[in-house]
Amino acid sequence: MPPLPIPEAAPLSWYLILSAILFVLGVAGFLFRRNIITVFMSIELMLNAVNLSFVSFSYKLKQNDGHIFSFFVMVVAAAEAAVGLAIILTVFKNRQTLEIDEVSSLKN
Amino acid sequence: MQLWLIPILPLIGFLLNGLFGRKLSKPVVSAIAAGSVLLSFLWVLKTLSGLGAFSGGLDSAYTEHYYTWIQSGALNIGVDFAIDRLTAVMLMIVTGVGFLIHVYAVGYMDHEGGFYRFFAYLNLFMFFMLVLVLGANYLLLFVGWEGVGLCSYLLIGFYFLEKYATDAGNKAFIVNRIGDFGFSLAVFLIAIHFGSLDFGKVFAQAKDLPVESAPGWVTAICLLLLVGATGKSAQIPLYVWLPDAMAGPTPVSALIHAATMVTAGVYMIARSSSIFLHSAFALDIVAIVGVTTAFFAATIGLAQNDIKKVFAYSTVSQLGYMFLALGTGAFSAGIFHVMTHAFFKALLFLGAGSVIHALGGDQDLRNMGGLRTKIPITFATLMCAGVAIAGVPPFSGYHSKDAILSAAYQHAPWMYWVGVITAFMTAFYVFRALFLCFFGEYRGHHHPHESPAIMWIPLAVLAALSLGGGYINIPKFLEPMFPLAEEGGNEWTVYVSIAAGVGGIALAFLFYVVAPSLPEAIANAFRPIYTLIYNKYFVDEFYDATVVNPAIDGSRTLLWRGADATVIDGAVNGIGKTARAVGGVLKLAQSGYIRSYAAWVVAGSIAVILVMALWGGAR
Amino acid sequence: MNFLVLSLIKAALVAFVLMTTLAYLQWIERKVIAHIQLRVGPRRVGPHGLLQPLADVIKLLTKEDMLPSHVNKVFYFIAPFIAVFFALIAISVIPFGGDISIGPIKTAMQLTDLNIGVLFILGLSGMGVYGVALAGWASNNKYALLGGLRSSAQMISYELPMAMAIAAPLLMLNTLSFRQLVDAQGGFYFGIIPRWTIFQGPFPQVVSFLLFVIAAFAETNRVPFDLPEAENELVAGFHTEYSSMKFAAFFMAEYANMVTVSCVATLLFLGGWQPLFPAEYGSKFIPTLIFFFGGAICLYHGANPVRAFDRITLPVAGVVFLGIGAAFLIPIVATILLPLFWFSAKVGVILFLYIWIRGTLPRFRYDQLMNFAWTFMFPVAIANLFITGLLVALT
Amino acid sequence: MDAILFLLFAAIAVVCAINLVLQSHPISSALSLVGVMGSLAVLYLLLGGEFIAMAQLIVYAGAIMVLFIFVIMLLNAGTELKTKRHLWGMYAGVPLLLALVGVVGYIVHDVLPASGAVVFGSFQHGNPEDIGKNLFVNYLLPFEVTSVLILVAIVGAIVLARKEVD
Repeated sequence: MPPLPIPEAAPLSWYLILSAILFVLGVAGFLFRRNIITVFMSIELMLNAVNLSFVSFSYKLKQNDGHIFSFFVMVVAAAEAAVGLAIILTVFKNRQTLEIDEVSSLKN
Repeated sequence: MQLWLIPILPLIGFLLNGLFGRKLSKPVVSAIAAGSVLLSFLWVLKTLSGLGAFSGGLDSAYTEHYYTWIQSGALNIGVDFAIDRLTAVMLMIVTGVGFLIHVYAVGYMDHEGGFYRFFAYLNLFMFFMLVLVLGANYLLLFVGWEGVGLCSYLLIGFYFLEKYATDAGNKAFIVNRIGDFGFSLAVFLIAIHFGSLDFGKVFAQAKDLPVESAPGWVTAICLLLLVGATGKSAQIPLYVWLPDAMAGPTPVSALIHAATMVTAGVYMIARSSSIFLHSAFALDIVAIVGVTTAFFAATIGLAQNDIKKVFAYSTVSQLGYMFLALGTGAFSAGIFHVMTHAFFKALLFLGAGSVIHALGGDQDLRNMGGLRTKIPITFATLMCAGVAIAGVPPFSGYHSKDAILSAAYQHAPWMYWVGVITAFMTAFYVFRALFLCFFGEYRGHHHPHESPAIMWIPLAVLAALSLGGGYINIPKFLEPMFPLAEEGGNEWTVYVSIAAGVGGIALAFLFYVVAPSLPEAIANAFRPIYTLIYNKYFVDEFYDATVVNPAIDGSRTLLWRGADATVIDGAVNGIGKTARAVGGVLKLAQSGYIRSYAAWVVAGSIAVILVMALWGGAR
Repeated sequence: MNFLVLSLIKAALVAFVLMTTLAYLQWIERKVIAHIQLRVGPRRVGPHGLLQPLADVIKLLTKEDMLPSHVNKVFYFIAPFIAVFFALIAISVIPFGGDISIGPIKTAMQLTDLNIGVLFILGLSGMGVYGVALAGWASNNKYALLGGLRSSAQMISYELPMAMAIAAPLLMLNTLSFRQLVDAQGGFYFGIIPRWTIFQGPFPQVVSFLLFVIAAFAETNRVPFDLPEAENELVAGFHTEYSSMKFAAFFMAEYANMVTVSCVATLLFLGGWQPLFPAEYGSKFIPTLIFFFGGAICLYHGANPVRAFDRITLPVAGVVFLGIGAAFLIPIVATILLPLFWFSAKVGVILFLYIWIRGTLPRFRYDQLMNFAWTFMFPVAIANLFITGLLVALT
Repeated sequence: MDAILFLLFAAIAVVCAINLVLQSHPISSALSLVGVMGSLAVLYLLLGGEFIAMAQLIVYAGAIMVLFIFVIMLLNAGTELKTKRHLWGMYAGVPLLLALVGVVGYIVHDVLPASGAVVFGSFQHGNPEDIGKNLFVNYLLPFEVTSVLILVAIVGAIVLARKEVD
């Protein structure tokens, strides 16, 4: 059989497409999962995808600003995780559930 | 020279007492309060001696610049303090008399609540007063001006549980607003026309103005300044707040409403003399205002039964004297009177306070009498004050009042005569009060007792000052700033004024010691006049009817119900209503499920990306 | 020579040494504790129980590997491997000495020199939590779960002071590669005081060294921080449900972590393979002396033995020691061995500290542990970092 | 070589991500997310971002995800029970998302042609030194702001999670 047409080095577009795929998977997780924690993790997944594209672009642009952006994204993600998990804990304490659809008091 | 130390020290006292006073013990509080003022008094002495003010130095102003406050275009206002002879006199009065009154207040307020609050306010007042005096430009002067107004408001309303006190405070504040309005307009005009607010620059330019046929705005500035002065120094037509201000504790009346703050107007006009000198008209107005105020207040003072009210009206009339002096161009005489008046009027109030203290808070002359044996020290000191204010030679009041009257005579004889009559009435009602208080037999019930030493020692000091203070030759001291008026040479004016004073005392003695029944008879004989005077010419009622009530009703109906309730609230509520209506429509899209929201977001973003892809936004 | 082959050889070497170390570390621990407690310790298997580790390994390997019911199988299996994997992989960035050249080959005594080695170690130590936490959770047992929770919380908490304590010396040496770190600590003040980080100006890092050691104890779940496996509260903590080789994996992970952390401490604070005092004062004869001394003792005791087999074992050991000592005298060998000696000496000291403390100190209570981390270690670490930064900035 | 590495770890990442979405138990999702992060860290290394890779390991995998797992254990969150109700979402959503991927991929291919191959080691500014310089020179203010943000987050978390003291 002929060898697979794999180039020596992966073009940058692959990285970006990978990040797109991961992002969309994150969206899917956000949309289709009902466990608050999983939803939250899907958000983290999206953030990671975005980080990947940041880093790829900074490779493309030959400057490390993208790295710094993704560093900031990480920091923000950390803060968000702290607060979000605290919120989840409180929600669980008050409602004994992690079902995201149970927590729909915003309605009306 | 560190001028800034002078006001800062009381400020520190204020901060300490205001912040931690609640926890500190009374001795500590009073030590901080009086001590800070004493320190700044000593610092004033050191500064003045350092500047050679006592040895004929300090002919020109000594200025210190701290930092630039406002820098806009040509206008450059800095926070800088200046000290010249006028300032020196005021500094001595404010810090010296202020210190004595602080000491007195320690004893007087001993049984009152809010001890630390009182002294914090008092120190704050000292700070602002010193800023007012030291400020080297109109803006700083204005800062101090407003600050003392604030403190006077706070202290008049010190017994904020009584309604009359708070009302009096509000009255003082509002009436002062009117004056301050004029003052601020004057400041603006000055800034416009002189391009600066620094005293030095302004007066230097003012000197170059043509003396006669000065442009109209000079007169405007002067009149506006006068408005401000009438507000602060309780002149017609804005004097009404001062008598009510007696609602405050007596030391306050002594310090703020007799010795220092109310003379701020005088100081300000004297300070602006080189502007006023270019507007003879404004000077005439000042003189007329002064003399009329003096006369009217004196007449009102004749019939008051509240001892503090009597002295309050006498304060007003004495201030009238000062304005008369200013108006007749004898600025130094005016400042001279400021000083002597500070001595004897402070003494009068403190003595009155001592009497009230002795009677456990009773202020009505009709409940006094025969106290001279019971509180001899107070009696003696008050007598000194009386002879001083009555202008009996050789005591202090005589010198200053004589200087004023002679100046008035050279300016316009009728003013002189009115002044003489006023002097007569002054002597009369002051001694009326004193005789009612100390002679005859005791008509009250409370058991009187002499005040503690901490109260009567200041009295004694002030008594000494008001007896001998006349020999501090202020006009001589101020000569480099205000050239002395040439001696009129007609001796008889002096004798007439002396005679007026002595006559007034004698009449009072006749009425209230020898034949106590006479005044009643006379009052009945001239019932309408008596009622008119007794009710202070119904001025308050007049103001209420003409100014106050219309203002209140107008603001209530027009501003509150009309503008605020309908227009503003209507707008706000209307916005709210519309928002709610719109939201009610949008609400239908809100399932409350986070994931549905997210789905919408995703759909939207997909649409955007599609558009970008197909119509080449991305390329 | 080919890079790959070289790396493979080095990897094999390091792996072999490391494994042996782990095994014998445990033997040493048992011995030392025994002597602290006035016991003799293992001495059945082999002379002075020297073959005990071997016996243990055989035992653990041959024991029945039982799988409790109600466990979440996947994670139950994965957990020990995660633990041991991240524990062992850390050694790959640790340098044991400078560059050496054997014949034509010139290489570094290190598997790989990352320019972010320190961060790498930090990351791995962070990942190490998963093993414990998952083990605790997967084995579906409340003791184990508590152990897992405790360990994850404890590790998260102590990673901060640890990172801070590491950051301080990094500020002074300003590099992240272990090799350069050690090079930056070479040389001596006044020709005698070594420029190790704990002695180095502008701010000798004694405080952060102590902080690091304490945090390291907590990271490796050792006494006095061995809450996750507090046997008297939690049976055996997170590895209650584990037996045989999986249990051994956790065991190995723990000891490997100990070794790694000791190496890091040595490299960061104790100047890696830099000698204690300069060579011109004869530092290169120290190992010779030590080994000769040990050999002499062995020979003496062999000469008049207390026990029967001492007549054989001790002379052998003595001869071996003398041989090693002599080896240090050969210049070529010495260049290779001296750094190794100093490095392992320092690491050994820290490991002995571990064991010593285990024999000495009681265990914290859990809340005390957390309070200690957050209210003492963390502020002190921050203060130390701040002062260091200030001084570094000033000088 | 690079391409193989990329494909390997990209595959791992995608598989883990899919696993995240499909797994019914939070712990499994969390671990697969850790897998994604690990492989992303390797990809960062390929892209020459050593520092960011390590930060990814330490911050994301080492701290945040541990926090997640910690909370999951603490709440002992069970598996999600299946309901029919979100099936329509599946039917509607999956094609939509696939369309999204397709569009993005198309755009990317359009915008940057396959020429720009990523060669390991060709990007040299990812080391901590350069990052630090850039971070503390050009991005100082954002850095400070994020530190404040962290502080706020800490306080908020404490306030949210503390026991109600009545």
